[in-house]
Amino acid sequence: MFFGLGILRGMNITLMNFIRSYTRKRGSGEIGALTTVQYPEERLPEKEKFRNFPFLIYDDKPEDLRCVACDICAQDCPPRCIYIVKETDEAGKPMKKPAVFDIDFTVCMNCGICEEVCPFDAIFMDHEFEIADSDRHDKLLYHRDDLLKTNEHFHKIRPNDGREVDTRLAEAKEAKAKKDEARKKAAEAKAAAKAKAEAEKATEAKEDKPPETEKESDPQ
Amino acid sequence: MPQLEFLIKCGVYGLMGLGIIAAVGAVLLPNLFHAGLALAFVLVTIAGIFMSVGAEFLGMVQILLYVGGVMTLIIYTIMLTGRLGAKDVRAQNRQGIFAAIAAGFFVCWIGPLILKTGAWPQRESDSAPPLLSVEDLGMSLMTEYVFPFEVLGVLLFAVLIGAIVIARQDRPS
Amino acid sequence: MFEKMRVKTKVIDSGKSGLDTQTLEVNVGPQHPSTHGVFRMTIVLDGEVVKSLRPVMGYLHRNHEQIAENITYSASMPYTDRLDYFNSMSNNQAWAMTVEQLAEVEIPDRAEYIRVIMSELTRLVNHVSVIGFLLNDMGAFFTPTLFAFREREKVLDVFEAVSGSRMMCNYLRFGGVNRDLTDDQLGQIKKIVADFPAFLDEFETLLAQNEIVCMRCQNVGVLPAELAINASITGPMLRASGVNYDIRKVDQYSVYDRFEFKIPLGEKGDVYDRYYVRMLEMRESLKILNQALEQIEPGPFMAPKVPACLKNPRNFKPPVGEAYGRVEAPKGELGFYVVSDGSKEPWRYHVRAPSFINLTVLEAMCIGYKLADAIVILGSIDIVLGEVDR
Amino acid sequence: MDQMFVNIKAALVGLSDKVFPDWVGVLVSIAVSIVAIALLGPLIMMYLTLIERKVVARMQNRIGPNRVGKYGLLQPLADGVKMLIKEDIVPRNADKVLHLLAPILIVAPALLVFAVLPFGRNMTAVDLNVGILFFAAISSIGTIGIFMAAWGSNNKFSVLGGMRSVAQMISYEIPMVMSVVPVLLAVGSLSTNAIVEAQADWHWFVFTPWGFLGCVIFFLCGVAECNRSPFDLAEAESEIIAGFHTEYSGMKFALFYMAEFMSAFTISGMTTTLFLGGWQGPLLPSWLWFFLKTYGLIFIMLWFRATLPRLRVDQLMALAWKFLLPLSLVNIVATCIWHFLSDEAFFTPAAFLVPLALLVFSYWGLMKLNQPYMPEKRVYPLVD
Repeated sequence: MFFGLGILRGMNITLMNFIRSYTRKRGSGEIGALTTVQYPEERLPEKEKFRNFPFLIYDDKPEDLRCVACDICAQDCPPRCIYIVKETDEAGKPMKKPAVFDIDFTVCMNCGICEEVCPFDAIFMDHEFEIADSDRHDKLLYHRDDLLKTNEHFHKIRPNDGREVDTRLAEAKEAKAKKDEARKKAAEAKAAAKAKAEAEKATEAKEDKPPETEKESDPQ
Repeated sequence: MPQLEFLIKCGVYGLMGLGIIAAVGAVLLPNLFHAGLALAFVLVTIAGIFMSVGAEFLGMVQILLYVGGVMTLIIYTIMLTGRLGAKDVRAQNRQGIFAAIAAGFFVCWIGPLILKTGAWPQRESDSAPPLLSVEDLGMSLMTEYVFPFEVLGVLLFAVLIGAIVIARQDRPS
Repeated sequence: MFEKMRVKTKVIDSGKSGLDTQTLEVNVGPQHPSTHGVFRMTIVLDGEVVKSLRPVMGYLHRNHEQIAENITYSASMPYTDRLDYFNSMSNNQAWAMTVEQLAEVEIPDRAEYIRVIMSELTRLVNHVSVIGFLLNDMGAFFTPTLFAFREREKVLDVFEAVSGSRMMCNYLRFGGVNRDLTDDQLGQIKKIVADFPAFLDEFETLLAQNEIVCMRCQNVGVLPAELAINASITGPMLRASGVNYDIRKVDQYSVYDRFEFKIPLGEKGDVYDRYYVRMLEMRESLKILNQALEQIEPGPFMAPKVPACLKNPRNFKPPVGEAYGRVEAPKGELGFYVVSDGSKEPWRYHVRAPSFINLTVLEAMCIGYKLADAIVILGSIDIVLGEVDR
Repeated sequence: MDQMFVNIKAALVGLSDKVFPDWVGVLVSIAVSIVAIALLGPLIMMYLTLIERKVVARMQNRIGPNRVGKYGLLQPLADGVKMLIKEDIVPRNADKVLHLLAPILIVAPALLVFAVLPFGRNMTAVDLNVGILFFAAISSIGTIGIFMAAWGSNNKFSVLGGMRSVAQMISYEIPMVMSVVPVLLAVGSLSTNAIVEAQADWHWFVFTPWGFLGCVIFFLCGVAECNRSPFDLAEAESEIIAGFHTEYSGMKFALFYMAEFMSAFTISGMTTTLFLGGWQGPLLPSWLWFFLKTYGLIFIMLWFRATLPRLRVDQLMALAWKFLLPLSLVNIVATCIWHFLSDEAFFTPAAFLVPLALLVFSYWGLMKLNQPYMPEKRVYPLVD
């Protein structure tokens, strides 16, 4: 074979790429077209499932966050980057609310397990990735108030998931209402009937307790 | 234009001075690598002097062969032989006396020649062609000096063969 | 065949020439442009010829195995992403298969197909980047790498859409996969698979027949089949030495028995064979992908009889026993060995990392070659330090 | 238009003649040339970096620098500022003096060669009658600078790079000079101006068989001389980090790059002068022709860089000694044949075909003799 033919063929490829970088449209995906995305001005469309760092969700007021400080995510987090302390009321009794909810973003590895295990749909993975900071210790340790984001934000970044979660929560709410009703009925029945009815009520309540999700129930 | 002549003279004398300093350095510098570089610089200044007196061809050949070729090889050798860790390989010289005697003889031989020439090389006029054109040089090499030229050629040939023999020695048969 | 090669690059014995020569010891790495991470080679050079080479590993040691023994089974999944960070999908698959073997979980068909599609896409990504890096090590100034990354990007986009992350996918779960593939995503994959051959042709024309590449690669870093087997080399490196051993064929795990594909074998086991076998493997992967995309049917993507591990990962306690799961990862046989004592955490967890084991023959392959060859040979092994050091 | 720059210089000299004595005029004339060259060199280098980045980027489906100024036109300035304000690190055990002198000694020869480049009609700064020899001599000095950098850095990688580079430069100088000899034979002068004049009326030497081969050999050797891909072994970043300039940072590092890019330009310019007719060309001004041809060759250099991997040391030497050198020697014979057969005419069929046959034959013969370096064909069985 003629020595140098392979070199010439290879050089033809690079030359074609050079020419096509001018003739073909940028980002069209054709061979030879430019692939650069001019990042701060242009952005690729966000994928819905894209996950970066977690955030805590609230519905109406920042005080009413969905998180009940059950500590499941903290225990399941592979690098153990979540730290939760329950809030206590005046009497010192723990409330279903986190007083401290810290996530160390320098440790977090964006695996999304906290979102998967949360039974209350309270923690989700955000799309926000521009959180670079020159301070690696304090600025990237996110506290509860830094993590709070609205349900609207969640709907904005993940519309399909938002809808799904909302229906799920609505169903759970309905179930809870039903349960309350049942409880009320049971109470009436209790007033009417004797200890037998009480046992019935207990089983009923237990059945109704978990919300209608594929996720596991509240261990509490 | 005497002013220009003066400037050129200044330049040439400066070059000569630098050359002498570098030559002294080449002999006295403790570090072989530095000494080699100083020698290379001497050769460059000599080439500069050649050029200033109109022997451009000679000056260029001086740089091409001596600086680009010979000196590079010498420095290469120094670099390879000097232990890389210990840079201060002293330029040991136990033959200082003999060297001085040899240098003295050389000066005695060449000194009168130097004294015979004037303080400044005389040129007939500025626009005259150089004293020795490339063609003249080639012609004289091929006619008058053809024997030394051929002998040198044979010598180089022998050197080449020797180099090949040395290089081949390590190869398996 | 090998004798001829050896003659050409015999180490020149400095004692014979009678000259007092000195060898030069250089540290290539841990900070060096082409050791693919923080790998270090202590090379003793005679001129430019490698006289001895000592690989030094452990600069990226992250205690992976110990960590895994202290966290739950499912929490190890994202850690396996970080072993060989180019191929998180096949790492996930190996770990999932190991635990499924331990807990005896049956996986639905669709999940198996998704796993195969994902791991074959991973193979494309890996091989294409490795070839790019290899050529880069040879001095082709980033063109092959960037061409490779141009295609890799398309696959990573799919990974991101499916799993949420481009490289650290954490996509597989014991008993299936995390999410189902939508038809959109399947279409996207189909397009990638359809476009890929054209790219491979371009990639091959760019440098595969290039005389300089041939000169640099052919008869360099020869790994004889015998040594490869004795050193338990696996993957494309073994197949380049002419040994027909592919776990996809040997174990027929997952649904690989349903596909028609061949194993390309090398002739001499040199760098060029390793390079070209990868090229051919990509073409075979495309065949598998085409068949898988045709055969995949709707269905559940998680095991229907949900075992405890999926319902409540923290309380998943597999039965006492041990399991070894292995897959044909792009770099070779990736195996997870796990011993369960019935508790939430594995009692013993071990990774058989192909990069690490393939690296053990580095010195044997490099001695007698030039420094520049040593770099290319290292590149042809295809290591990822995350997996070597763990 | 053609004589624009010549007229500007004449005007400046004329201006000084009116004010100052005549000897100042000579100095001004010299100074104008020096300043022009001293500015042109770095300017060419700065924009070559930009061109290189742009061209290589386009070949790799990227845009290249486009942030600083329109189309990234101010990028070289930004780079320069960055280089200037970077910390200058000198290794503790380095030979401080040599470490400092090396970059200067590498840049100086690269800039000196500009003096004999004929940029256009009457636009040679110094029309030496030994111009080509000057070029060869000065570019051979650069090796010493590389030596100093390699040895002065006190780094093993630098020494390896230095040795590689010197072996390479000495080896490639020989076929390079040998490939110029045919031109000198045909022209009968060492002056660059005379060579360009001899190529008037489309009698570019590249159109003759020996000229074409000489052009290819000269250009390839030139690429090797200025350490560019695929012969960039001296600074092979994947093997020996950056070779002889591993230990350099800041502006000193930039000086090495300046030398590299300026020699890339001078090599291309010299190839243009020797084989491609220099500034000869229709319609456009002569200097534009020169720059067009030179940048065309530079594009080829960048193209090489974007495509080709580098050779190994022994292969590089083998290419120089076993292939290019014999071929350039045969080329001299072919030129002599051409000279005697062509009978003062530029083109006669016999004068064209006989050297061509000789060269093709020797090319083929050398290829056969260098069989071990020919790529092998492999077969890969596909099994189950």
